[in-house]
Amino acid sequence: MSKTILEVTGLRKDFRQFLGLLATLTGDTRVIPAVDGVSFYLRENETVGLVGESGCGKTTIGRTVLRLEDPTAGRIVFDGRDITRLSRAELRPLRREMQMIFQDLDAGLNPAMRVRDILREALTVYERPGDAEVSRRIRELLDQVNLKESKLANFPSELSGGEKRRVGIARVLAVRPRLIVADEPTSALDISIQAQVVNLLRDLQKHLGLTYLFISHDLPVVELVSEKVAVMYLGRIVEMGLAENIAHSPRHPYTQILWSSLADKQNIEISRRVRKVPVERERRAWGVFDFEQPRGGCRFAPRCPLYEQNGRPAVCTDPGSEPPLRDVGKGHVVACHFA
Amino acid sequence: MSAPLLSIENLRTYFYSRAKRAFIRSVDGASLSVARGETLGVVGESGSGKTVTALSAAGLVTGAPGVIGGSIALQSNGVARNLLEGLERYVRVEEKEGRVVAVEKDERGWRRRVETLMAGVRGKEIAMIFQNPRAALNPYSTVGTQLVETIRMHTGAKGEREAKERAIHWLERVRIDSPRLRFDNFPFGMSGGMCQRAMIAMALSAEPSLLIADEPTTGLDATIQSRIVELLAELKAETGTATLLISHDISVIQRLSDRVAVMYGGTVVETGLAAQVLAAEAPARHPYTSALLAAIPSAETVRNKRYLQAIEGEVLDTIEVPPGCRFHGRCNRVTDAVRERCAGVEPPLAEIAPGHQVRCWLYPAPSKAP
Amino acid sequence: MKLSAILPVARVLRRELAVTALLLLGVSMVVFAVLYLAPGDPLNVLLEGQSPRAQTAAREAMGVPHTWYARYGAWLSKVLQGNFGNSVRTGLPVLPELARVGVNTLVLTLGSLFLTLLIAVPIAVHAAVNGDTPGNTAATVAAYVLSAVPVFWFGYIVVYVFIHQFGMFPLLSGTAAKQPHAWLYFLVPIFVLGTASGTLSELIRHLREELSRVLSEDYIRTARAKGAPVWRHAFKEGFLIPVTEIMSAKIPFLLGGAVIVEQVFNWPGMGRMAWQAAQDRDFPVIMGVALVAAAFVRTGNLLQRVIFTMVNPRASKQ
Amino acid sequence: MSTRRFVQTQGPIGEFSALPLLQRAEARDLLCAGYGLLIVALVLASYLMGALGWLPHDPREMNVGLINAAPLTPGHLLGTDFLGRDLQARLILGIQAYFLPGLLAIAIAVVGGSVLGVLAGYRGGWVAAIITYFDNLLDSFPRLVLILLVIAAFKADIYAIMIVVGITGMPETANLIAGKIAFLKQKNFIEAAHALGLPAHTVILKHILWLNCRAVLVIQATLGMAEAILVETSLSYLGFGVQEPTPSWGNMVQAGANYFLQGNFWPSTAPALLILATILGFQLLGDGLNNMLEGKRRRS
Repeated sequence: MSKTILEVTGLRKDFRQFLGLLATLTGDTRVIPAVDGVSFYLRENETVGLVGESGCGKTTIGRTVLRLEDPTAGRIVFDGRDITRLSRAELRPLRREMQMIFQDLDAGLNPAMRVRDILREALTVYERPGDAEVSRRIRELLDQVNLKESKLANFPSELSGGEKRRVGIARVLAVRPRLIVADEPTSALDISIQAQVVNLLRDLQKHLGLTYLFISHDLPVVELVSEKVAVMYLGRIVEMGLAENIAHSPRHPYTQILWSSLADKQNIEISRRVRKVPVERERRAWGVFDFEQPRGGCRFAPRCPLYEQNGRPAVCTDPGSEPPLRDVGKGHVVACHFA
Repeated sequence: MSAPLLSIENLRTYFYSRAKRAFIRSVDGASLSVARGETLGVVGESGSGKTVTALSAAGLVTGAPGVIGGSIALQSNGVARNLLEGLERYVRVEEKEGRVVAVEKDERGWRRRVETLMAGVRGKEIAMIFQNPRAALNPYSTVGTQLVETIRMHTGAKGEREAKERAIHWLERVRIDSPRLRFDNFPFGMSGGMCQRAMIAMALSAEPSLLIADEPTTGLDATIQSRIVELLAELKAETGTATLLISHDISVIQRLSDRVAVMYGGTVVETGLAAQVLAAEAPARHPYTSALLAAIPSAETVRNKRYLQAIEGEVLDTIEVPPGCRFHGRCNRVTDAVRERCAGVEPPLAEIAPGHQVRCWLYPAPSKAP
Repeated sequence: MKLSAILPVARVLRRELAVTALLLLGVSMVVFAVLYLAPGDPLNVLLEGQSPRAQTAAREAMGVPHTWYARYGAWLSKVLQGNFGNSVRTGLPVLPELARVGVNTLVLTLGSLFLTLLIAVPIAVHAAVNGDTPGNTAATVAAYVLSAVPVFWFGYIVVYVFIHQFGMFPLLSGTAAKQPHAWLYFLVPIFVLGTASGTLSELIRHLREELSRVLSEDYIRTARAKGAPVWRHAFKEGFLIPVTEIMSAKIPFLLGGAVIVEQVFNWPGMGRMAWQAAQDRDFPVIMGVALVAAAFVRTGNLLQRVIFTMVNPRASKQ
Repeated sequence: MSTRRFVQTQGPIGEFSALPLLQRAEARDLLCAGYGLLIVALVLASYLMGALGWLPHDPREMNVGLINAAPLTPGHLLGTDFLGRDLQARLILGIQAYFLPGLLAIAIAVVGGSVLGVLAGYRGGWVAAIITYFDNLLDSFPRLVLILLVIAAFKADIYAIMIVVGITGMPETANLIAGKIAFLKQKNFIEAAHALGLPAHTVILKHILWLNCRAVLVIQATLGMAEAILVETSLSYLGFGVQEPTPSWGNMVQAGANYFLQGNFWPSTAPALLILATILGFQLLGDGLNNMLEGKRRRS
């Protein structure tokens, strides 16, 4: 059984929004809970998928776990060491082993540096290899991400989307990480290039024994690459379990909606003539809302079809009884009173 | 088959990269047409020229040199008008071995010409919705005012109150919650999905004969995306407006299009009925279209954790266009019989079945019946 | 303006007023610091030869507080009551003098600002809409050259032309008013400062950049797609805001230029007063001019902020 | 007919990086920058000549017989001033008045501005708020009025004045640097550098300041010199800063004023034209470089 490389318990992260220019002095701010008590663990050489609509806090979790943001509360244990409150200096050697691939294709690429210099700098962050060793390692990195040698002389602005992502990955591999948080690695790419990057990430995991925290709203890709999937809604995990169960026998109404909108997209077979029938009354219920701030209790209640069907039961909106994540068998957990 | 509502013939729209002193051949001889009441889905990856084609049709291309060739015929109340009529008086193109090597264009003269050509067409006959809706709405005036502006310009409802009522009616039709309240909202106070609904209302309120939708769902969340697609399907059924739908998301194209055009490297490589071209198993299909469909993680691939069928190589950057077929570099169905032609000569768009055209040497035009 | 828009604007207005007050307080501190640190402060001049101990004793006797903040407090309260002290040279109270003279400088500054805009706006708008044409490139180059011209030399040229054209040195210490071309003399300094104040090229570049940025925004493309007049949509962000922004940003430069132009034309304004005060090291006057000038600048900035808040709905919601 | 011609280069388009900067820049910007560089070279050369005393004539030597001689009189290429002193020598010497002080002003504005810019951009939050306040405070004063205040208080010489010019120049540089950092932050660049483990000083000094901001700093330096010349010449025109008989272009224009009004333009015009040419040179160099290196948008 592979070792647990990362364990997160009760993670909370609030953002303070300063209201007005003088707010920094007078301190009148609005607290926005981006992550509201999240716990999960990652085992070595395994991938956990984190899905949810934009604004659900999945990116914030990724950044907080790597201590790019300081958590408000909770514990982060990496490879057996509690890194929640480590200082920057203590963190630095550990930071080598946990890296991040950012959603923005230009994230790690200084617009004023050529690809060769970007990779050389990454190789010399933690070690002082000689020039021969550096060029050998650069060639090795290029092979790992199958990038042509001629690209070394280019500036980032001269690369295509796929090439930028591959240089980004090579730059991260240069420091030999063990855990990679991949934040929407494929969403900015075209379909054919997405497929290349997904295959590349899976190959790297196999050859280098990497562990991924794979954050994305692209459900089929997440299901494909992840052993375990956690579904996020407004800062909390509402359901978590093996990828197949989440995709094919989801228990939480929100997961069902997510995957059903995916099914809509994929059902090529349903010929469009048949669907002339007006949209069913039931789906209309959760029709058009965007994120209404939950008043208390289950945060999904305002959009939840179960809540509508069961005649808006009080337990869902009673502030005291936010549904906890309870086990429904084989490690599958769900946070809903009626699931 | 009545004459198509919009017919684009051999459209050529170039831009110029000062850094490399070379042409960016965004649209390099694209031809496609939309019949009245039909939805043509244009699918392609970034750099395939699909958005520039749409902008050229609406006369909204701003870069230099811009539109340099081709014709765009629009049927408006029975009369076919060429929206690029007189282009040759403003543009001179020099070609060498079939490739454009120099362009001379009177840009300001042509820009004035487009204004006169498109008067009464842009906004009235052809309406357009764009990709990031919140940026596409005027941040300095309320959604209602912008909607009323369109209605008073393009419909009979000239009066302030009458136009406002019609605007609110449209906000209801696009399922915006509490439309009377949203009427006075500013775009920054509304979500992406909400803004896109307002854009759709604004476009359709002018009762156009053609709606151009440029990546209407990109950038929205999956759940909101599927609702916008449903809304477009509903409104299309009700109003019968012809739609030119542009998207890189094949599932959106599948769900809304009657016919489909696949673009690659600035040209149309395949057109045909959506059911025909995008069906799971199609007898004859352009290698790029098949590869594109295969690259999408299907339920079956996902369940068996198999590798995705990626298309190797990079998306064609339309600065350095190779001779011969544009997809040749990445094509996995090149046979020895056609390899030499694929590399040397660009295949024509041949009609291999009624209404189904493919630009590939594997499917040459059936020899003319004797 | 619907009532609903007034309320948030009032709230933001209060915030801007607070910021302006804070800044003016900062201005007073800077001015006081310069004077306080100055070796030549009036008391020092009088007590030059005395030993330090004697000096502090004398100061005490005259009830001058020791600690700097106490002196600052005293000074500030006097300033707030309008007592800027008396001019060392003329002995007259500074503020009324400044008030009388300040109007001339205000007219000169705003007049030249208006003239600079009159020249810059057409060039910038034409360049933003039509791109680089031979016409507006030439105009822009001319603007660059004009901005680099030393304003005093340009003044001489204008004065020389005047002597030959009208045989009269303009504004001979204010008596010119009775001459037949009086109003013309009045415009001359405004014309000089307006064209050669060095801000012309800045204005053109700022307005042109802002307008062309806005013209390439998505919502303008939507306006064109709708067939709506582009100007109706681009006016607020593309023209109104950049113009007010650059106006409020350039007021300090024009006030500086005014000092020189007033010198060349001996135009009775604050600038000349400041020059005179610097010559005679007349602290109260130069201090008064600095405070009033800074007040001009802050007022201009406040006006710009108000216009920005009224126009930009997002700003008033914050 | 505003026809524009676009030509495709022959042969394969280099797969390597784009054409070198000089071939890529627009002719207009090359022209501006070229003229600017010429002026900078001339000023530098003249400054050295002045400093080392290699002057065509002894600037102090008066020649009563040859007052206000026209240019090209034998022995005096540019003629003489109202005391018969050689104009050319005095004009060259006039550069001493602003060159070193100007460099001091630039140093303060650029270095100080960078520090404030990095603090505001990098730290953000209340640090940015304080720096913005400081910027607005400095911008509240018309520069010349502030200088007159300092002159009145400290009987300041040109170096003290240039310190004031430097300080008042800091906000502009600070805003540009903070803007650049905001742009890099928006693309998560800075966070990615930290995530990799690059120490803060590398990120700031190498990535932000050296690689991404050096162009902005060079441009600010050239525009800063133009400002310094404007201030110095205006002040010496007003009778502050460098006094007679030490030559400064400002006081030379002032000295020639009365003659100008009687029709002898040259004594005032010569220094004025030099002021015009030099300020124009530095400004065009700044703008030319900016359009080439930074693309159109620079000023906030």
